[in-house]
Amino acid sequence: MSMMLNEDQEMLREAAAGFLNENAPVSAFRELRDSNSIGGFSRDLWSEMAQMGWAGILVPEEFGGSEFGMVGAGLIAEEMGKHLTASPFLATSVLAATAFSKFGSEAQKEHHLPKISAGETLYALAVDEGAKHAPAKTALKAERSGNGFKLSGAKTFVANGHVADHIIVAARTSGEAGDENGITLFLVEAETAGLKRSASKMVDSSSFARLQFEDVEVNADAVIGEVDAGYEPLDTILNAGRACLAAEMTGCADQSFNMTVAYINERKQFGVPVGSFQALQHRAAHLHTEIELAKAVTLAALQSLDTEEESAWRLTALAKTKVGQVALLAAQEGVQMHGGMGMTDAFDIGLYLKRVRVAGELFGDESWHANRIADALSF
Amino acid sequence: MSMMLNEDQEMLREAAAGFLNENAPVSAFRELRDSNSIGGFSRDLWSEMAQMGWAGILVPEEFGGSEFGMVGAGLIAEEMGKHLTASPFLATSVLAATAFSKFGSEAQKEHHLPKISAGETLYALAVDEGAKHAPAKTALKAERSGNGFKLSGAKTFVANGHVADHIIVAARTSGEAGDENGITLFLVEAETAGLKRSASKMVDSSSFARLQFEDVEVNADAVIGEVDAGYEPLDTILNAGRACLAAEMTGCADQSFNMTVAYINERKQFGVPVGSFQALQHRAAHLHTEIELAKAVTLAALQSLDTEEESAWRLTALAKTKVGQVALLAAQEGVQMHGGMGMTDAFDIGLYLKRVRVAGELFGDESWHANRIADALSF
Amino acid sequence: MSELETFRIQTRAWLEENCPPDMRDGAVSEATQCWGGRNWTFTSEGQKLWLERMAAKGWTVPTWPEDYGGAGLTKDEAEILQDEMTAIGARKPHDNFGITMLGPALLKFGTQEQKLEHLPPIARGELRWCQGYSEPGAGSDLASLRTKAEDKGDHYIVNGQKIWTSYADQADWIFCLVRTDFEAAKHKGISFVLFDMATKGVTTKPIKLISGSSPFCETFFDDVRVEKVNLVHEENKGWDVAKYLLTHERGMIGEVFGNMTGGRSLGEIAAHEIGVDDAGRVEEPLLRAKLVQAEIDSLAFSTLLQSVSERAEAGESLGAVSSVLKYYGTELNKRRHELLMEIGGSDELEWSDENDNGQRSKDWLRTKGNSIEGGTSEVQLQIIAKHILQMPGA
Amino acid sequence: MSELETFRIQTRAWLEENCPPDMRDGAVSEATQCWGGRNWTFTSEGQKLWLERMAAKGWTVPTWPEDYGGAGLTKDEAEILQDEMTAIGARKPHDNFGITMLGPALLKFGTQEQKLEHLPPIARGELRWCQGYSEPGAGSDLASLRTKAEDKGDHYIVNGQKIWTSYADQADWIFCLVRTDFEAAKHKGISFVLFDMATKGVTTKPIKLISGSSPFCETFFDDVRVEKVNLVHEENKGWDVAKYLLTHERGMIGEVFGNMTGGRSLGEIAAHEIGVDDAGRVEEPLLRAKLVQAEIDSLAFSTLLQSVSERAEAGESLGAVSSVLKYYGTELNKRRHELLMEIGGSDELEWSDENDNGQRSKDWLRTKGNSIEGGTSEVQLQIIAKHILQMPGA
Repeated sequence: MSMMLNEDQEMLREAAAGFLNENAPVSAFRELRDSNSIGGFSRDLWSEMAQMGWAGILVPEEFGGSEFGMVGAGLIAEEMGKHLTASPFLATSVLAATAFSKFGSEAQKEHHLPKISAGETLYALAVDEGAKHAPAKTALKAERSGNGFKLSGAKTFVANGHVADHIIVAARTSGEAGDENGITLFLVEAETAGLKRSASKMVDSSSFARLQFEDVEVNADAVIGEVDAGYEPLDTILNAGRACLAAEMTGCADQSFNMTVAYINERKQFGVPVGSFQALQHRAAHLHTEIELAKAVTLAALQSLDTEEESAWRLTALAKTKVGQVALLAAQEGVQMHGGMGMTDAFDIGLYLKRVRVAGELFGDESWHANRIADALSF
Repeated sequence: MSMMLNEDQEMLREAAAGFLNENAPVSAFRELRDSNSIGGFSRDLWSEMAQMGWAGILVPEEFGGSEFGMVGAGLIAEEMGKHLTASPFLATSVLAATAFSKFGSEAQKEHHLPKISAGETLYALAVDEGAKHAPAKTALKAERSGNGFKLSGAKTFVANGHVADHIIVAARTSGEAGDENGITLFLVEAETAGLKRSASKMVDSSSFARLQFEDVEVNADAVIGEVDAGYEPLDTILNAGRACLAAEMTGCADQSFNMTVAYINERKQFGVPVGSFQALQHRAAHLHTEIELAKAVTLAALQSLDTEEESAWRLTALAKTKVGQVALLAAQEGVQMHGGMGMTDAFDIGLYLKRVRVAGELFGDESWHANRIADALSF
Repeated sequence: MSELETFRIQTRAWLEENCPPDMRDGAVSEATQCWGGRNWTFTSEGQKLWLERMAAKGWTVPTWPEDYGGAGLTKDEAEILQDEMTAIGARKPHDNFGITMLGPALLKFGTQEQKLEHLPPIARGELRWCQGYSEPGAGSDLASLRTKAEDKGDHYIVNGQKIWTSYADQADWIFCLVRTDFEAAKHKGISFVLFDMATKGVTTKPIKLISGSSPFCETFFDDVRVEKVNLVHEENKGWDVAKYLLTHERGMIGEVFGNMTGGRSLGEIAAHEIGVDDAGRVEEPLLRAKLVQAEIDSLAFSTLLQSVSERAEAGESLGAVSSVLKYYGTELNKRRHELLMEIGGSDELEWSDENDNGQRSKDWLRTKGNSIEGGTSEVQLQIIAKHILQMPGA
Repeated sequence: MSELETFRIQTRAWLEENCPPDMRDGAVSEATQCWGGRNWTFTSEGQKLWLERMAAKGWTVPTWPEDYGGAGLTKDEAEILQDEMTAIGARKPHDNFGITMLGPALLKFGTQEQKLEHLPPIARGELRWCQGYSEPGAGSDLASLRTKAEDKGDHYIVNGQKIWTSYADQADWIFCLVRTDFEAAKHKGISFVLFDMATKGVTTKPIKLISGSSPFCETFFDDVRVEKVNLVHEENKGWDVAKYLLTHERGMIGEVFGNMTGGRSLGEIAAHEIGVDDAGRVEEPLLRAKLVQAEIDSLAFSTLLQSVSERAEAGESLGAVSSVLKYYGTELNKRRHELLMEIGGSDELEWSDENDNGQRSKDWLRTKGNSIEGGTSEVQLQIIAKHILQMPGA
C-alpha cells in the first residue's frame, strides 16, 4: 500500500481543482443556498462532472466508468470539500456505484452502472432510522409478499433521498433491530406507491430526506446481494462513503485553515498583523500538524479500500474519527481566529463549520467509529 | 454553605504557611528522601505539629482535639502540598480520626482519639487489594472464630501501613468481592501474629505498605461500626481523605504554577524573558483559570463535608477528579516550561509532578471519580 | 417577625395580585423578552400591564435609588424579590442595555442632571439603549477607535462608523465611545457620550450571522450633533467608563453561563435522547466520556462562580477575575453546545425543523460569538497574563 | 532469482551462522545496548564477537562507503539486512552518536582526510562520540552560545561550558559548536569542531534527572587545544552543519516514537491489567475513552510517518516536516506514558519494585524530556509557523 499519489492521480487532483475553481467556487454554493433550490445542487454542473468522468469514477470501464478507484474518488471529494461543492457525487457515484459494482447482479450492473457513469440517474442510500447512525438497528420491515416483498417503516438523514430516482434501502427480513443478521438491501424506485418523501434543509443548506414506507411492494429481483445477509455489503458500501466523507472533511479542514491563516496574516490589530501574535502562531502550527495527520489517514483509508486490505474497514473508521475531529477543530479555530467577522454570514468560514458538522454526523460520528475500533481491538 | 474562609480559618492558614515555611521547606523533604528513611517522615516535626493542634484537627475538644473541621484539615493539607511535607497527617489525623469520631464506640473514642490528638500513636487505613482503587471489591476474608474474627488476605497501597501502631482494615464478612454489603471495618494492632508488612518506596519518595494477613485473630470489639455494614462508613472515611488529597493537590498545583511563572519571568532566551513569549503567557493564563477552579471545588467539597450536605460525596468526587486533572496539568506544564532544568533532579518542579501522580491515584483517580458522578447522575 | 420576613410576605402577596397570568411562564429567551422603547409593540396586554405595574413600584431596577426610578431596595430585599418572582415563574418585566450597562455607568460617573434625565425612562422601559464601542478593523482593540467627535463649543460633531452594535436598528439612544483627542496616546483622548438614534445623520444596517439571525448592526454617523451636556465623566476620560463597564459585563456574562448549567444536565439530555445500556450508561460510551468531562467542568465552574459572587458581595474588588469567568464560561459553553449537537445527531442538524425550528443548531452557532464579543478569549487570556500574573511584556 | 533475493538468502545464512545466541533476544533498551568506545566493557563474549563480526562486514553502518568502514549497501539491501536481523531478534551490534549524528555530518561536510580518520573507528565501535551543543542559559537558543574558540594559528584554544551532553562522562570524542567570531550576528560566527575528551582541560559532571538516571552531563572546557584540522566545514559556518544534523535528528526521533506505537497497544495492556466488563470493554469507562483517543492518534501518526518516509525515500526534501513529527511524536508519547501510569495504578507507582524495578514510572518521567531535548515543542511550533506557514514575524 503506497502513501503517495501516482501520476494519474496527481493529474486528476489538478484537473478537479482547476474545474471547481472555475465552475464551482464558494459563491456558487451561496447562490444555490439563497435560491432555496430544493434539489440542493446544479444539474448542469453535475452533467459536466459526468462528462469529465467523475460520475463513473468507481464504475468499471466496461460500464462506461473511468474506474479510478477510491483514491480517485477521494481526491474529488477532497476538492469538493474545499469548494463546498453541492452534488450527488456521494450518493450516486460512491454509494450506489459501490453497491452495484461490488454486490449487484449482472442485470443490475448492466442496467444501473452505465446510468451512473452518464450522470443521468440519481440514487440514494437509506440506512438510518434514528438521529444517531446505527445500521444494525435497522427495523424497517420487509415481509415476503407474493413474488416479492412489502416494505414498511421509516428512514431519515437520506442524502439526495428526495430527488433520487432509485433508493437502496436497508430493511429487516429476519431477526430484530440490533442484530447484524437479517438485514437485506432492496432497490426501490422512488415513484413506487406507498413511498412518501419529504426534504429537510440542514444547517449547512444541504437537503436530506425523511422517507415513509407504507406497504411498498417490490419484486424479488429488487434485492441487492443476498436476503438476510445484507449487513456486510452494507458496511462495505458505507465504508466507501465514509472514506469519501473523510476526504471531503479533509478538504474542508485544509481550506478553512488556509483561509484563516491568510486572514490573520493580513488583518491588523494593535498596529500589527494578528498572525504575528505568537499564541495564534502556535495554535496554527498545531492545527497544521493535525491537518497533516488528517491527510495521511484519509489517503491510507482510500488506498486500503482500493487494495482491499483486511485493515481497510479499520483505517476507514480511523479516518472518519480523526478527520472528523480535526476538521471540526479547524473550523472552530477558524471562526474564533476570524474574530467578529467569523460570526458573520458574509465570510465563508462559518459555512465550513456547518458543513463539517453534517459530514461528521453522516454514517457515524467520531465517537461511534472510535468505539468501533476499540471494540475490534478488544479493549 | 459558604465559599469564603472565616477569620479563624484564615488565621489557621497563615499559621500553617508560616510554620511550614520555617520548619518544613522542600529542602527538608529532599533531606528525608536522600536519607532513605523508611518511616518517610520526621517524628520530631510531627510532634511539633501535634502541639500546634494539627494532629487533632478533626478530633472533638473533649478528646483533646482542636476540632477545626474539614475546612481546617484541608487548609493544612493544602499548605503541606505546597511544601511537599511528609507526615502521618492524612492517615492518622484525617482517616483514623474520622473513623473513630464518626463511627467508633465510646470505648474506641476514649482510647484512641486522645492518642491521635497527642500525635503519639500512628494509624493506617487498609482498603485496596489491587492496583486500582475499588473498595467494593474488598476480598480480604474475616471469618468468625471463637469470640472474634480471623482475617486472611492481602492489602496494598496502605499509607503509613509499615509504621502504624494500629491499622483499620476493610474486610469481607459476607457476600462476594464487588458487593457493597458484607464489608466490615476492623481495628488491628500492627504487632498481631500473622500480619506481615513490607514497605514500598514510591515514585514520589513516600512509603506505602503491602500487608499480608494470615489467620490474624482479633476480638469482637475490634469492629468499628457494625458487622457487614462497613461500606458506607468506609466511604465517609475515604471522603474525608479524598477531600484532603484534593486540598493537597491544590497546594501542589498552586506552588508548581507559581514556581514556574517566577522561573520563566526570570529566565532569558533569545535575549528576552521566556515569560514574555505570548504563547506561554496564554498557557499560563489558562492554567491560572484552571487552578482557580481547583481551589473553588476543593473548598466546596470541604465545606460540604463539614455541613454534612447530601451532595458532599459528589462535591468530594468532583474535587478529586477536577483537582487531579488540574494538578497534573500544572505539573506537566511546569516541567515543560522549565525546559531542560525541569528534567533535572536539582529543580523542585519534578518533585511536584511525582507527588501529584501518587496523590491522584490514592483513593480513586480522576476517571474513577468522574465515572462515579456520572453513574449517580444516571447517564 | 424580621423586617425581611415581612418584606417577603408583602412582596409575595403583591406579585400574586399583580403579575398577569401570561407573564408567569418562566420564559427567559430573547424572543419572549420585553425590550421596551419607543418602537416597542407589546405582545400582549399582560406584558404591557406587567411593565407598568413593576415600573410604578420601582421594581424593574429594584436597587436603584427611588429618585432615578428604582425602589432603593437593599441587596437582601432585591434577592427576596427575585426569589419570589422565580417562585411563580414571573418573567422579567423588561430588559435592555440601559439597565445592565448604561445604568451602572451613570450611577457611578453621571452628574445628578444626567441621572435624573436618563435613568427614570430606562426604569420605565420608555427608552431602549444600545452600545457603540467596536469599530470595523478594531475588534478587540478598543483603544484604536477612530470615530471622531469635533469640539464645536456647546456640542460635538460626530463622524465615523461602529460595528457589532446590538439591536441598533431598534434602539432609541446610544452610549458611544468617540475620540475627542487625536494627539493623545491610544487609551487617552476617548470620550463617552450619549445621543438619540433619531438624530440626523445616524443610520444602521443589520449584520446577518452564521446562525441566521441579525442581532447586530453596522452603525454610521455622518455629522451627528451631540450636545456636550450628554458627555459622561470628563472629556478624554471615556476609557475609565468603558473599562468599568467591560469588567461589569464580563462578570455578568460569566454568571449568565453559570446559570445555563443549572438546567437539565447534558447527561440527562443524552440519556433521554440516545438511551442507556444495561448499566444505565449512555449507549455511546465515548460520547458519554466527553459529556462527563463537560459536566465535571460545569460543576467546577459553578463553584467558582459562587465563590466569586460571595467575594464580590463581601466587597472584594474583583478586577481581572471577570476575565477568568468570561474566558472559561464562554469556552465551556461552546463545548457544551458542540456536545448538544452530537447528542442530537441528524435530527438537530435540520435548520427549519417543524417542531423547534432548528433552535439547537442556531444556539450552537450563536455560542461561537460568546468567546469573541465583549473581548475575545485571547484578549481575556492576555488580561489575565498581564494583570493577574504580571508577566513581562504582557 | 533477483540480486536482492540472492542477497537476502546470503544475509540470512550469514546471520544464522554469525549472530551469537545471546545477541538474539531482540533487546533494544539503552541498558542492554553496546555503546562501544575505549572504555567499553563487553557484557558478554557474545556481545564482543557480534560487534567484531558485523564491523568486519561493514554492517554496523551498512550504507556507508566501504572506504569509511561501511559496506556500501543500497537502501534496499540495507532494508533486507534490517529485516533479517529483526527476524531472528538480533540486537544492533552497537550504537552511538557517531553513527547517528556525526557520521551523516562528516559524510556531507567532512574532508576526505576527516572521513578517513574518523568514520572507520566509529564503524568498528572503537570510539564513542558525544554532542556538545547546548549551553547553560541557552537551552533551545543555540545561536546564542558562548563557548569561545580563539584562533592560535594551527589550533584553537577553547573555553566555556556545555550542558545536556549525553554520556559525556563515557565518551571518547566530542563534536562541538564553538563561537569563532564574536562580532558576527548570532547564527554566524559559529564553528563545528571535533576533539578528544581526554584532552587536557576537559572535565564532565553528570546531571541527575527526575527519573533517577544520569544520561546527561555538564561539560567544562578550560584552555582546551583543538587542532584546526578538526574543523568541519568552513570556519564560522558551523551553523549549517548543526542545522543539517538537527533536521536529521528530529526526523529520527519522530520515527523512534512511531516505532513505539508498534508494540502492544495501550488498550491491550489495559484489558490485561485492569480487566474487561461483559461487553469486553476495559472496566474503567473513562480511562478507556482516553486510551481510545491515544490509540486513534497513534494510528494516525503512524500513517503520517509512513507517508513522510515514503516521500523522503522518493527524494523529497522534508525540511520543517521533521518539526511536525518531533512535536507530535513526543507530545503523543508523553500522553501514552501518562496513560500507562494510570493503567498501572499503585503497582506502577513503586520506585523500586522487585519485579521490574519501577521501570514504567522511570520511563514515564523520561518521556518528559523528549519534548524538550532536540528543540522544545515550543521551538518546533515556532519553526512550523515560520518555515511552513510563513506567518509574519514568526
